[in-house]
Amino acid sequence: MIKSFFIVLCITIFSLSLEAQVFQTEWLCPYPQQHVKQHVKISGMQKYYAMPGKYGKEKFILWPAKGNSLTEVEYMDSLTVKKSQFYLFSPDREYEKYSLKNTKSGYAFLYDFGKEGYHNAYMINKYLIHDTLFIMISKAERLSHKCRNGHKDVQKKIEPLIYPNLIPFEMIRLRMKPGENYHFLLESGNHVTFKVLHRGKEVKGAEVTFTTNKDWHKTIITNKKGTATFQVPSDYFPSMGELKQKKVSYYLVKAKFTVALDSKDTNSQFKYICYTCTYPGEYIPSQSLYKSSFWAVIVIVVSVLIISIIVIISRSEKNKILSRL
Amino acid sequence: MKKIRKYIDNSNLSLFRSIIQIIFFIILVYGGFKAISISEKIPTFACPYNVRTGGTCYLINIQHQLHSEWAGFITWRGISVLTALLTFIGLFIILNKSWCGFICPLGTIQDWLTKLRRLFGVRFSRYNKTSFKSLKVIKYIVLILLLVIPLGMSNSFFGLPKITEDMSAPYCQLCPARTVLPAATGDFTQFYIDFSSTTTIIMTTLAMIITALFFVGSFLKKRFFCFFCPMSALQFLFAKIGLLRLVKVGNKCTSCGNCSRVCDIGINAIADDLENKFIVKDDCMMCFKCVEACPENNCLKVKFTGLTIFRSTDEGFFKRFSKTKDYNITIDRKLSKND
Amino acid sequence: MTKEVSDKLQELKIPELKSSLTSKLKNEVYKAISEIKTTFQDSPEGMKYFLNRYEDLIDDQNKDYKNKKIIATNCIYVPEELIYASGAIPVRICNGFYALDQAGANYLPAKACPLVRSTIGMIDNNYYPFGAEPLMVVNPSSCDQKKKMGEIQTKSNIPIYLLETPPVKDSDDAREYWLKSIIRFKSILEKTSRQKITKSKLKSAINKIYLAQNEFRRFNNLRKNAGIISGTEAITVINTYFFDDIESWTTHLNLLNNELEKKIQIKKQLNSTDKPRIILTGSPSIFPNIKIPLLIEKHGGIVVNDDFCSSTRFLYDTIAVDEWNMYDMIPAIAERYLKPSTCPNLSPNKDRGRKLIETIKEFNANGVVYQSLAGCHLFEIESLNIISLLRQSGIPVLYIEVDYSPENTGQIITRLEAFLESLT
Amino acid sequence: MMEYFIGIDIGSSSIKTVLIDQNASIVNFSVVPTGYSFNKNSENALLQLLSERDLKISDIKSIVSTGYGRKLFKLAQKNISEITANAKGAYIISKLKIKLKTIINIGGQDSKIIIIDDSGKVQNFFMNDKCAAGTGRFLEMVSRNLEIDIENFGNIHFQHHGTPLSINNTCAVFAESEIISLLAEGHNKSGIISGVHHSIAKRISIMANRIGIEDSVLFDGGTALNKGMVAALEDELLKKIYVPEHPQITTALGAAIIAKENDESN
Repeated sequence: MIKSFFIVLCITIFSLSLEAQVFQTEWLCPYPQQHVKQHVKISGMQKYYAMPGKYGKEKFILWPAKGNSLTEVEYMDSLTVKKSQFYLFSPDREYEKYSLKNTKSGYAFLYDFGKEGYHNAYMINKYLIHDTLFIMISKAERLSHKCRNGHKDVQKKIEPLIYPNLIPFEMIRLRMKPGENYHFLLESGNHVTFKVLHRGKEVKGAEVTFTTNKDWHKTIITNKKGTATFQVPSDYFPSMGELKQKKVSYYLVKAKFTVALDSKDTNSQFKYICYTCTYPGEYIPSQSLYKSSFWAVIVIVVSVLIISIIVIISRSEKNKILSRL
Repeated sequence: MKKIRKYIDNSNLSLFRSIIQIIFFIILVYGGFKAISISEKIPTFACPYNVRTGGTCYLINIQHQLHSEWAGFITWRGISVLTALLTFIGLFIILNKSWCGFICPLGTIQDWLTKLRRLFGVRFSRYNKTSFKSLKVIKYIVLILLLVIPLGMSNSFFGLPKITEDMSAPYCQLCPARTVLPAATGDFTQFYIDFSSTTTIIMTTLAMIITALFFVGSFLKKRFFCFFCPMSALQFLFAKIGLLRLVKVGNKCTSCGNCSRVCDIGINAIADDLENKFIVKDDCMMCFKCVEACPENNCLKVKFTGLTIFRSTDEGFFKRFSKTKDYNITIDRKLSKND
Repeated sequence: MTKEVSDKLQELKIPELKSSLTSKLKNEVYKAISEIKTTFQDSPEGMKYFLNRYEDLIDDQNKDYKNKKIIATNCIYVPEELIYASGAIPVRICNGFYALDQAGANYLPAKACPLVRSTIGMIDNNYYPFGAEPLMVVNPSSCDQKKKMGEIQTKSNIPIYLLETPPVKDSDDAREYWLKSIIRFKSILEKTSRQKITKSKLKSAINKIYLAQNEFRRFNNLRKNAGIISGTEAITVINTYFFDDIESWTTHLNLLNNELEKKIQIKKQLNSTDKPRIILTGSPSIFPNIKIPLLIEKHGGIVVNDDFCSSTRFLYDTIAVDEWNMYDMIPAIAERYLKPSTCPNLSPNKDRGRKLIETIKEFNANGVVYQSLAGCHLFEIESLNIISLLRQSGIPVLYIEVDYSPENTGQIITRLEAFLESLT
Repeated sequence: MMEYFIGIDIGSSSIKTVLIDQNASIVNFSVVPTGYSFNKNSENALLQLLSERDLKISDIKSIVSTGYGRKLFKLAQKNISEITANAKGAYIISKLKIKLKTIINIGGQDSKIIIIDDSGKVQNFFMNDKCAAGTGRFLEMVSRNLEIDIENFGNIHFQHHGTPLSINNTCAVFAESEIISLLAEGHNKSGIISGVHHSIAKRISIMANRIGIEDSVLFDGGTALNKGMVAALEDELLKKIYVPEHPQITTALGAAIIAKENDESN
C-alpha cells in the first residue's frame, strides 16, 4: 500500500516538475539583464534600444526569456532558442520569418523603427507531453512613432493587428476609448482589456492572468466576448521628492486555453492542445498620485476672492467720483 | 469701385470682427474633432494641451526647440528652429497683430467676458497713465524668461546648475490658455496642483492663480491679459514689416480722444501721437475699433500691402453711432469728386 | 421821460427801456437780413427758414418756447447733451446785438469784450430768445471776462451757475477736474429742471446731437465747393442752432444740404469762383454782427470756412462711446468739450494752428483774416503766434480789430480791399 | 498811336493825378488841394492835366482811381486800394535804383508801412488811420500854431543843433497845448519843429517794429517833401531812406501803371 502511495508521489512530483519545467512561461522580455545594461541605450520613456553598431542604426530590442515572475527572469540562451520559430510583422502587415541575433546583451529580437504604428513580434515553442501538445506563443507589441511625422489619423494606425493563419492563438490589448494616441501611457488605476482569439475567433473560458513586477497577479476567465478586463494596480510609493512621474513598471499577461481534439483524426499522438500566449507591457504611476484638482479649485477660489477684494478697494476711489451717475 | 469702398467704410466692423472671432474660436479650439490643424506655428494661442486643438501656438514650439545644448543648434536642430521661426514670421506678417484682435481664442473669451460685464452694467476699470507705463514692461520680461529658461535647462549658464526638468515649457505651465482652452472643450484635467516636486508645486499654483487673475481681470478690464501676453511682445518685434498696417495721418487728427476712449487696451498714444504714420503700438491688437470711432475723413487708415482697405470717414462714424429710425433723415453722402 | 409817464409804464408792466430796445434789435436784425438778401442774389431756397427764425427770435410773443424749460448757456463749454437729457432746452445767449452791447455797457469797462457786454445786456434786460425766461444761466469760467461776468449784480434774478473749466487741457489733473465739475453740473441740472438724467435719456440726447452734427458735417463738406453758398449765409445758418429747436434745425439743414448737392450736380465745376477764398478765424462773429464776413464777400472775396466757436467749431467734434452706460457717456461728453477744443483760454494751444493750416489745405483757401474783438485779450495775444505760424507756412494773413458798432467800416474796407487785391 | 493812362489818387488833403504813356513814362502830373466837393475838383484837375498836353478825355485808354474818394469818382473804370497802388508805384519808381522792400507812406489822414516781395506784390502792411499822431494832419496843426509854412519846415529843422526837444505826448491834440507851453517857455521854433519831427518818427518806428521792416526803405506821401522829416526818420529807424523825386504822386502813378497792366492783360 505504501509502495503504491510512493509511486503516485513521485509521478506527481515528476509531473509537477515537468509541469513546472514545461509550464515556465516564456515571453519576450522588454528589459535587459542587469550586467548588460551598458550595451543598451535607454530612452526618455525607459524604452530600451540597441546601440547603433553591428546591425545598423538604433533598433527595438526584445529578449526571449522564461520564468513565472518578472523579477527573476531567466533569459533563454542559444540552445533553447534554436527550436522556436520567430515572426515579425510591421504595421502594414509585411511578414518576415525572423531569426534571433546574438548581440552583446544576449540573444535578442532586433527590428527597425520603420513605419508608424505597432510592430508585432512573436516567438512560438511547441512541447509534447503525454497526450497534450503545449503551444507557447510569446507576443510583443512595440509602438514606433516620431512626432515629426505628424499626428494624422492616429486611430487607424494604432489598431491591434492579428494574424490568425500564422499564429493560431493570440491575445490583443483593446485600445483605450476615447482618444488613445501615440503618446498613450497606461496609468495604474486605469482599466485595460485583453481579448483572447483562437484562429481569429473570440475564446470563451480562457484563463487570463495579469502579473506585475511586484509579483502581484490576478486571473480572470474570459467571457463570451473573449475579453478580460483588469484594473492596473498602483504599487509605487516614493517618498517626498523622489517621485518620478514617469517611473515605468512592467506587467505580463498570460492566457491559457486547452482545446480537446475531436476523436476523428486519431493519427495525431495527442488528444489535447494547450495554448498559452504571453503579452508584456508597461504602466506608469497614476497622475492622481501627485496631481490634485481639489487643491487647484481651492487655490482658484481663494485667489479670485483676494483679487476681487483688492480690485474693489482700488476702484472705490474712482467710484466715488462716478458714483453719483 | 467707389461704391464698394463707400460700403466698406460705412460698415459695422465690430460685428464683422465678432463673427470672425467666433469662426476662428471654433476652428482653433474644436478643430481637433474634425482633424483640422492650421499649422504647428501659429502666431496666436491654440493650446496643444487642449487635445482637440485646431493648431499649435508657436510659443510651445520655441520653448521645446530651445531646450537643447548649444551644440545642438549647429546641427539639423538649428535649422528646424530657424524654419519654425520663419513660418511663424511668414504667418504673422500676413495679418500683423490682428491675429490677436481677430483670431486669438483667448482674446475672444475676454471679449465675451466684457460683453457679460456690460450686461450687468458693471463699470470697466482702466489703468491711469503711470501704471499703464510701468505695467507695459511685464510682457517683455515674460518673453525673455520664456526664451532663456529652456536654454538654461539644457546648458548651464556661467557654471550655474542647470534648471530642473520640471520647468519644461515654463510659460505654457503658467499660461491661462492651458487651463481655459481645454476647459472650453469640457476637459478640466488641466486644473490640478502637481505635488511631485517643489518646482511643480510652485508652477502649478502660480498657474491656478494666473487663471483666477485672468477671469477676474478680463471681467473688469477689457482685454486684461493681452496687456501682459508675451506673444504680443514677440509679435511686436516683427510688426513693422507686417503687410496689414494701421496708418494715421497726423495733421487730420483733431485730438478728440475718441480712438483712445474706445480702445479696449486703453492705449493713449494713438490719440496723442501726431508724428509717426505707422501707429501700431506694442500692446495694440489691431482690432480697428479706433478706426471705427474716428470722425475725421482719412485720418486713420487700415492698409494691406499699401492698398487702403478700411478708413475712418465721418459718414461711416455717424452710420455706426447714431440711430435714425424715428427720424426721417438718412445718413448718406452723394459721392463727390474730391473723395 | 417825466416821472408820471415812467410810473404809468411801470404799471402797464412794459419796462420803458425794453420797448425801445426791441425796436433797436428789430431793425438791427432786419438790416442784417436785408444786407444778406441784397448781397447774395442766388441764395438757396433753404435759407428762408433760417432767416425767418431770426425774425421770430426777437418777437416776445413767439409761442415756440412758451411752457418749455430753458437753460441759457453762455459758451461752447456747456455740455448740451446733459441739458437735453434733463428735459430742458439749451439756448445760447452769446449774441451779436449792438443794442444789447450798449445796454450792457454800464456793467463792464469800455475796453471789455463786446460779446460779454451784449450777454450781460441780454441778462440784465431779461431779453431772451423768444422771450422765454430760462431757469438758469450757465456761465463757464473759460475766458476771464466771462468768468467775472457771472458775479455782476444785474436786475435779473435768474441764478447764474459758474461751470468751472480747466485752464489747461493736456494734464490728467485738468481732465479729472473737468470731469468732476461736469458731474457737479449734472446734479445741479437735475435739481433745477427737477428731472433725473437717466441712461436712456442721455443716449437719446446724444443721438439728437449726432444727427445735427451729421447734417453740419455734410454742410461743411459742401462748402468746399467755393461759391455754392456764401460764408455769411453759412454763419447765419449755423448760428440759428443757438436758439432753434434741434430737430427742426436738423431737418431744415438736411433740406438745404440736399438743395446744395443738386446745385453742385448742375454746376459740375468744383471751385467755380476765381474770387480769393478766405478763412475767418479769431473771435467769433455772431448774427447780427456779421460785419467782417459781409464786407469780405461784398468786396470780392469769399469766406470758405471759419474756425469760430460760434459756428464751425462747436458742432464739429463728436463723441464715440464704447459702452452706452453712464460711466462711459459722462466722461465721453466731458472729453468732447475739452480735448479737441482750440479755445485760446487753454494753453498751450498748439492744436489751433495745426488745425487751421489743415482747414486751409482742405478748403484750398488763399488767405486768412484774423479778427479779434476789441477788448478780447485772449484772441489778441494768441494772434501773434498764429499769424507768425501762418506766415512761416506761406499763408497771407490780415489782422483786423473789430467791435460791434456798425460805423467804422470805412477803415476796415480799405484794409480788406488791399488784402484781397494782394491775393489775386 | 500813343496810348495814355491816367491814375488819380483822391487823398484827404490833395488830389494827385498822373498821366503816363504805354511805356510807363510820366507824361504829366498835377497835385491839387482836395477842397470840399472833391468830385468836381478831381474832374477839373484831370481835364487841366490833359489840356496841358492838348489831349482829350477820349484819347485816354483807361483811368484808375485810388485813395479815400476812389469809389465816388465817376470817370474811373476801376478803383483799387491805395495800398496796392502805393506799392506798385513805389516799386516801379525805385526799381532801377534800389531793391525795394519797405514803403513808409505818411499821408494826410493816415500813415502806412507796406512790405512788398521782390515782384512788387503786397506781402504785409500795417495801417494807422485811427489816431492823428504821426500823420500829415499833425504837421498842418503845428504849422498853424507856429505860423510857419510846412514847405520850409525842412530847412528850419536843420537850424536846431543838439538833442531835439522831446514832445512826450503821443496824442496830436494834446501835443498842441504842449507846443504852446514850450513856446511860452521861450524855446526857439526850430527845436520844437525838430521835436515834432522826431515824435512822428518815433510813432512810425513803433509801427515798424510791429511789422518788422527790411532793408532798402522808401518814404513817400506828402510829408516826404519835408527834408527834416526824412532825417528824423533815418535817425529813428537807423536805416538809409530813399525818397523819390516826386514822393506825393507815387500812389497815383501806381494806379496809372495798374490801369496800363490791366489793359495789357485782358
